[in-house]
Amino acid sequence: MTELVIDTPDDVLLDSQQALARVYDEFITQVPEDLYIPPDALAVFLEAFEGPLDLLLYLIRKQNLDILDIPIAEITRQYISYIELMQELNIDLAAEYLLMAALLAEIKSRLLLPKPKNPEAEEEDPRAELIRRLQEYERFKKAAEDLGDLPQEGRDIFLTHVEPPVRELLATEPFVGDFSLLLEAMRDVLQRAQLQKSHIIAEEGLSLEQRFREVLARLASGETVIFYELFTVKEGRIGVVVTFMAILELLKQKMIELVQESVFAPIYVREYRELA
Amino acid sequence: MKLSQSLLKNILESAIFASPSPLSVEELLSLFADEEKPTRQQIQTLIKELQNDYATRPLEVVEVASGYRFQVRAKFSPWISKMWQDKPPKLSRAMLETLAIIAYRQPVTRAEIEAIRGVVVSTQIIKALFDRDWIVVVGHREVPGRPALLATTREFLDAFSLKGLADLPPLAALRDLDTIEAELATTNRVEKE
Amino acid sequence: MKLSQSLLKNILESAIFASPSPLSVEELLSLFADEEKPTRQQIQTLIKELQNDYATRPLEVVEVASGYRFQVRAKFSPWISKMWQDKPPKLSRAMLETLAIIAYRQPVTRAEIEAIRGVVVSTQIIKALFDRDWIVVVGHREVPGRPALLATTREFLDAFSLKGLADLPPLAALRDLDTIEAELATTNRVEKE
Repeated sequence: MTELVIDTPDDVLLDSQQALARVYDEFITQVPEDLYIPPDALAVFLEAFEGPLDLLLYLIRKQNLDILDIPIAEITRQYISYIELMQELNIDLAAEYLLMAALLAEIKSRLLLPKPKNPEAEEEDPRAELIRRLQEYERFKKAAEDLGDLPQEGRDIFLTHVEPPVRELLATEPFVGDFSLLLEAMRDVLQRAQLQKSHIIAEEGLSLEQRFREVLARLASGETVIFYELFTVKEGRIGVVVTFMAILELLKQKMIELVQESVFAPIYVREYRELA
Repeated sequence: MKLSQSLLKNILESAIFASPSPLSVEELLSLFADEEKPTRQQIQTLIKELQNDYATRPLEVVEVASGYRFQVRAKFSPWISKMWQDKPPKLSRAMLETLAIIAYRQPVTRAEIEAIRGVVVSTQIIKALFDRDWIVVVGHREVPGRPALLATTREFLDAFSLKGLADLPPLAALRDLDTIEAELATTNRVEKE
Repeated sequence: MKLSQSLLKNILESAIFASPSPLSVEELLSLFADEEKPTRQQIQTLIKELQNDYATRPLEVVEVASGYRFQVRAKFSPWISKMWQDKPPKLSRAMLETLAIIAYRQPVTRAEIEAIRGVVVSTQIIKALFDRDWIVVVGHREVPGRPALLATTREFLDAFSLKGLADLPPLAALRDLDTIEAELATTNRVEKE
């Protein structure tokens, strides 16, 4: 991580005495001194962090403090100043950052409460959970760095590509597999789609062209299908209409034909067959 | 700085090994910075030397239309071919997923596949599917750029032992795609990496 | 019929070269007919010999999680990497952190990863990891919602040249909570508003 510029060009900052931010009902008219970062850099600054734990670790490490030894009040003040400042500057802030601010404030207030005299009612130090999380996160942050330093295929390591021996069989050997492979792949896609709440898919209208192909595909193997089987009720009115239009158009183009044995008998649809 | 002949030869050898496709003299030249660049003549001489070095090895340096590559000598094919006999070529997950989406959603554009998978579909995958004759372009979507509409072929059906597209197991058995999409649309939120 | 040692070695060498993925001793054994099949011990000895043979060559035989493979020695990377116009995308910190948590904590759910990182894990990252075949779903945690349990694959180990999970760089030790509490008690007095 790059060290941030902490110069304080006062003239840039304080063209008026307007409050920059409000922290605990206290208006900040001056950007906290050791915090000042130009607004543009602030956005970059925030992007440099992987989340509130990362930002907190940075604040702690910057002061050469041990995680076990955090001066909660001071760190909380710094952290909240950052957050307020970023909000003030309309920098998009993930909800997690705000949650952490609330947590810090809570820890701070609990630390300020007088200790109960009764030692049996001893509570866990309110900082313990936060410290545990910070420590845990820091381990994995370090592990990620170690992982990133390992030689990587395609970046540091290049594999060899050697053509197999010439052999007619290889060229003609067909792929043998069954559909379960594909099905599994699709299941994975769907499973992940479920897993991933934020997947964005544009609404796709029902296209007539697509329906043509679907109807034709359905009949491609030469089978005869009962007319109503071509409709999917779930698609609602629009779906039914599109399918019907597709059938009409395909009939017109002589790509399919309808067969009915007698009046009121079921209507069958099949691929158009040229009469001999 | 000029590179020594032996370093030069080692670089050429490694490059031909590392390249997934044959390398031409031009391409080999492009690996070197201006001040270390050998001549075409030098490269050709060194490759000749390499070919001699490998004369007694199980591999050989062969020249094909697009350049040089290493190839296992034909005499080892009885053993090497077993690698392909026992198990069908393994298709990558990315390829299978792309294929599955084309099969179920055809005709479909590449952008639509990417929207469903949420990741860029590599050109290699699409090319590999074309190479196996598993997909074809059946038209173009009438939107800006006229993207190609992809669909599966009879060869695809054969490869997966399907009689027709109607044989595709209904997605509903897994879970209806449209339902999922609807759900996704509602939970859709902006997320950044 | 027994094969000569030198033919045996040539076959192993060609096979490892021709295979698109690393070959295990098992897979190498499967190339031979019953009557010519070497012992596992023989194969391992011959591969050791091969490794020695290549000691002065620009390539090396290395063992990774799924078996043996040839790779170009690192000293030639500066030239080889020029073959690819664009560098492989650098793995983002978010991706590496997610991967590290899955690797060290597997099997793990997405929520557990989020708990450690303190932020939502973007869908893009999970997808990208799936796409590289670096992670798989190995089951579901039996809690409401049955979240998928993620684990790393052999391909992940191969990509980072690791033989097994035990080869991962050691994870820093956690100081246990009791110690933390004790230390807190002593530092508490320093705390002042």
